[in-house]
Amino acid sequence: MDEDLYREIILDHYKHPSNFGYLPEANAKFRDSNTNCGDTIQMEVRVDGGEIRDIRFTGVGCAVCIASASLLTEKVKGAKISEVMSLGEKDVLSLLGLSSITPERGKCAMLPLKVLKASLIQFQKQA
Amino acid sequence: MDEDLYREIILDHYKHPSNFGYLPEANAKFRDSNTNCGDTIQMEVRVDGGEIRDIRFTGVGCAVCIASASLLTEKVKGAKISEVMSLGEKDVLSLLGLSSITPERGKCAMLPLKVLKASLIQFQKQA
Amino acid sequence: MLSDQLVVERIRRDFPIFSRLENGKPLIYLDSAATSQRPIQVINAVVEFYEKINSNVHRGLYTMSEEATEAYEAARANVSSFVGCKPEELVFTRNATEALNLVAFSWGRANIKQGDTILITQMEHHSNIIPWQILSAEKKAHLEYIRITDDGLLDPVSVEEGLGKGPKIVAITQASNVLGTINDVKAIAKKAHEAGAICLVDGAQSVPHMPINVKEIGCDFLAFSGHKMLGPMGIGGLYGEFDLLDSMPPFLTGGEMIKEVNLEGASWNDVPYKFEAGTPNVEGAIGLSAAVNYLKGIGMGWVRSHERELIARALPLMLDENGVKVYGPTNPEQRGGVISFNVEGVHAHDVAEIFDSEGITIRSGHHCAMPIMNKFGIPATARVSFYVYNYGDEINVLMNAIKKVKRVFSVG
Amino acid sequence: MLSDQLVVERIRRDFPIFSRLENGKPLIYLDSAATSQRPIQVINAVVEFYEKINSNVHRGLYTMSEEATEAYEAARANVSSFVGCKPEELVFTRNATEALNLVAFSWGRANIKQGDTILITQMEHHSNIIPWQILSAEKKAHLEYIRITDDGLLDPVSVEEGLGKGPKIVAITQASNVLGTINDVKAIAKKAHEAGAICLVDGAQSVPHMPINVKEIGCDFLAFSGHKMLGPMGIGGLYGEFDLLDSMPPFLTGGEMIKEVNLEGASWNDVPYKFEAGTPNVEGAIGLSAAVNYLKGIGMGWVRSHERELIARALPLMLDENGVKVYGPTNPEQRGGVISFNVEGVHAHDVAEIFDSEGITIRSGHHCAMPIMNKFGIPATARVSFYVYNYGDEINVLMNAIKKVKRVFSVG
Ligand SMILES: Cc1ncc(COP(=O)(O)O)c(C=O)c1O
Ligand SMILES: Cc1ncc(COP(=O)(O)O)c(C=O)c1O
Repeated sequence: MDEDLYREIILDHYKHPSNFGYLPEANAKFRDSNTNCGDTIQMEVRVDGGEIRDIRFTGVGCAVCIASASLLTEKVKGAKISEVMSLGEKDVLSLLGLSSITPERGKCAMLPLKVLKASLIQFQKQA
Repeated sequence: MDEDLYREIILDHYKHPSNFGYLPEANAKFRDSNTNCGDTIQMEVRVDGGEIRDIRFTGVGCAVCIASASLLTEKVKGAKISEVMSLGEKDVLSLLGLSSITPERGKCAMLPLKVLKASLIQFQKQA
Repeated sequence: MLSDQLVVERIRRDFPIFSRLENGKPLIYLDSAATSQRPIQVINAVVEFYEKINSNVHRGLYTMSEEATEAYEAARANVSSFVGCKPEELVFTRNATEALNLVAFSWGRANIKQGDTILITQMEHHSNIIPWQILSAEKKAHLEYIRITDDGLLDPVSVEEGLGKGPKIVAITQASNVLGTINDVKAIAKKAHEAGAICLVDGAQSVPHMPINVKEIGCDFLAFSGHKMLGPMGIGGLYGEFDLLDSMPPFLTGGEMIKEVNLEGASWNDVPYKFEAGTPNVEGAIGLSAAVNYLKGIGMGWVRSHERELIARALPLMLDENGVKVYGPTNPEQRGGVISFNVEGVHAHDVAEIFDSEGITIRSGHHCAMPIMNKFGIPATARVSFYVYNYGDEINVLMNAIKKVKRVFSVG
Repeated sequence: MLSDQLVVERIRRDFPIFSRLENGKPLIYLDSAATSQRPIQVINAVVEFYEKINSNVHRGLYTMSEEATEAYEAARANVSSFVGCKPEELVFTRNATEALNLVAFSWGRANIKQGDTILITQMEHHSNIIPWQILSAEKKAHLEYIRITDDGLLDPVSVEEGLGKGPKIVAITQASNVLGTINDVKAIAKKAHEAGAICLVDGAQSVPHMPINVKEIGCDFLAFSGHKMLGPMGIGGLYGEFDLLDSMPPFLTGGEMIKEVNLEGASWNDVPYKFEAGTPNVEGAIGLSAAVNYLKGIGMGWVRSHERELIARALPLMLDENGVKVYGPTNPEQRGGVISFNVEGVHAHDVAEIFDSEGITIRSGHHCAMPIMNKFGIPATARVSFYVYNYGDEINVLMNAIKKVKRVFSVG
């Protein structure tokens, strides 16, 4: 076990995730799962003028996945779509306070960003 | 190599097989091949009153297969169907003057008897 | 008689993997339901094949190839006797999944017609679900599921309902890889036949763990995997009743499985070769045969009772542990050596990860059995599974690891 | 630079099999086209997997399983780079036969309609014939064959005729396992595309013996077997162009290849996992990757030129030998390391058996290529095939064995 995975910040955000729930006024929405592991994340986003006005998520997942979603939604609120699109694994790890992660666990950590980006891409296509 | 396989008797019958050819008055006939090895034997038999009146064979095969067919047809001419049905691997090997044979080569040696029996079974079903 | 502990110690010496550390701790391998470890006897059998008689089988007229062919066919005879069938009734496949697909493609496409019913259960592994979903979609047939009860048993009412629909085939696992449930496949096969159906048994989780005889069960097909029974990966088996196999069209086609080919068409080789297209995994078959010898040596009766004892010890502890939810039957007699559980408020991934920090390897996820997850309304479970090399003391480490999970997440 | 002889001597030291005697004589292994031998590096890679990281791949959240997953995916990356494609474009199969069947079942059933044409050649192995015969019978499509000339080359007129029929797919071997013929698959792939067809290359006899790059060839699929290229049995590969693979329905179904399953249906995993149902042959993939490393170490350029030299030496001797008929092109440039022949008046079996008495292992029979046998009006041929561990002196023993055949049968 990477003991880092169970540091305070991750456990806190796992137990008390920020922005957990639905967003009725969302105009961008996406849901995806990690094959074979049962993690599912849905992102609901309100985009106005190319900016993320509000964001909420629902889903089930391990501590890393849920903490990642919680921290990510905190970070992107108010950000430009282009800024979100430029986020990568490094950014997610630094949000989580981790320096590295195993490939299998990496998929858990990255799922929320993957879903968020997919929702924005779909939004832009429809616009 | 089993040097026995290339003794005089086998080579002789391979080069000058007895009863090689077609039998226009045949009333029992069967053809089969050894999977994967290209040996094919066809037996044509004239059965009268439960006895093998005449027999001929055609086909291609290795020395053991052709010699076996040649010696077998010599042996069964005039025999009762029931006698042919009771022949087995031992009988074929003793015709060939062999005390044992490898499984792969055994298939070559046994093909003529197998085909002969099949022709007789078919004949009896039709009768 | 040796005590169980001594037998296990002797067994463990045959498994090189146990000299490895997991996270700096002695390896406690509790993931045999996913894949088992290999004893040195199996490894040596494979290496010996490579070094002494490696060559392609059938058609070889030289000594070495005849030796390889004999070894391959001796492996077939040995493995077939292990499940109680004739050598011709055993087709070597890559794994249980391919064996199940073979039946769905070959028997299924020849026999399932529009409107027919295929009966499976809600506790099947995906490998015994999806081939039937695809077949029934293609043929516009009905796929029906026997429901399971809250304690993970087949619902007897649902069994009768399902059979009442006049299925053509009943495809059922003998032991669940999630719930541990052991199904009475002998009774099911009998009822299936009475209802005019054939019966396929998924033996992936039973053949490795208990004495099996297909003629005694009375099933028409049995699928299993070598890698779950101490054998190599890449090899598995399908038992099929001879006349049934003989009547079926081939599945994969190519070298080895034909009698004659011309430009217009081909005629098929005899059973079982008809179903073994291309160069087979000879070394895999030989390794599997060595695994069978190993299991015969210990005795399948011992294997079953050893696992039952481990379960009888672990199950009550886990059931008693606060904040731990255990799935499946509570009676060890009804169970194979598998326990699925969750720690409340903690995702199964996190359980597995924390277990790993204690040197315990377990699986977490849906275990390729999503219908079970849906039935219990959960995304995943953690799963421990026992085999011949596990012993009672490991259960203490396991229970301590559960306590560590609760500590880290401040739950329970 | 080392002389060829020295290189071969060094290579032979890596192959434990050569310490075995065949019929009391040093083993001269001339049957690599059926299956190759394994160097100790491959054997060790498999054993090391068993002993150190053996566990199931994907989904495992413990260290050992992550190591196994990494090793499996590293094997994929290594093997894919060996044939010049991306890792996602490489599906692990049991052998070339399964790879070819995968295309015929998945791509074929989704794309071939009544009246369509499938174009193959008269020199294909059964594994690249029968799947197309079955598909065309099922779909009422036309299966057309490119004819071969008397010296075993594709007839250029027949190539054009075939392409003129507007085939949907051209499936062709890169190197014939009987005639040795090397086909210009790059040119064929180009013509196939111009004619609106996709192009599948059977690389079973080419990938082991010459540098291959699928992007350079421009084919859409390439099938090959590990056991013919120093790797284990039970593992092979299918290269498929990414978008094509992505657009295809799955073939075998079950564990590992799905995203979600409920009682009604399932959604598929990403390429290449969509095509790898059930527990894969992890140790096989790792062994194949070790074989690829071994071949990279010698250099595929060297392999090709080594075999060309052996052929350039053996072919004229055999062509000159009285009573011996050799099949296939007479120019070594147009040939892989395979020579099929017959001794007049002697069945190929007997040739093989007498060769064996000299310690030489060769294959005899139809080599799973009956259409070639029919074309030449023969039931069988004897076949010698060379690989990295063969050397020039063995050709002398070979020629003496031919003389012995003639002596025993008093022919020639
Ligand atoms: C040209 C060719 N294609 C396909 C195959 C089939 O290979 P495998 O038996 O490994 O599936 C062979 C092997 O004999 C071959 O020579
Ligand atoms: C009940 C059951 N059936 C089938 C399978 C599939 O086995 P394999 O992946 O070896 O094909 C498994 C393995 O997880 C299983 O547990």
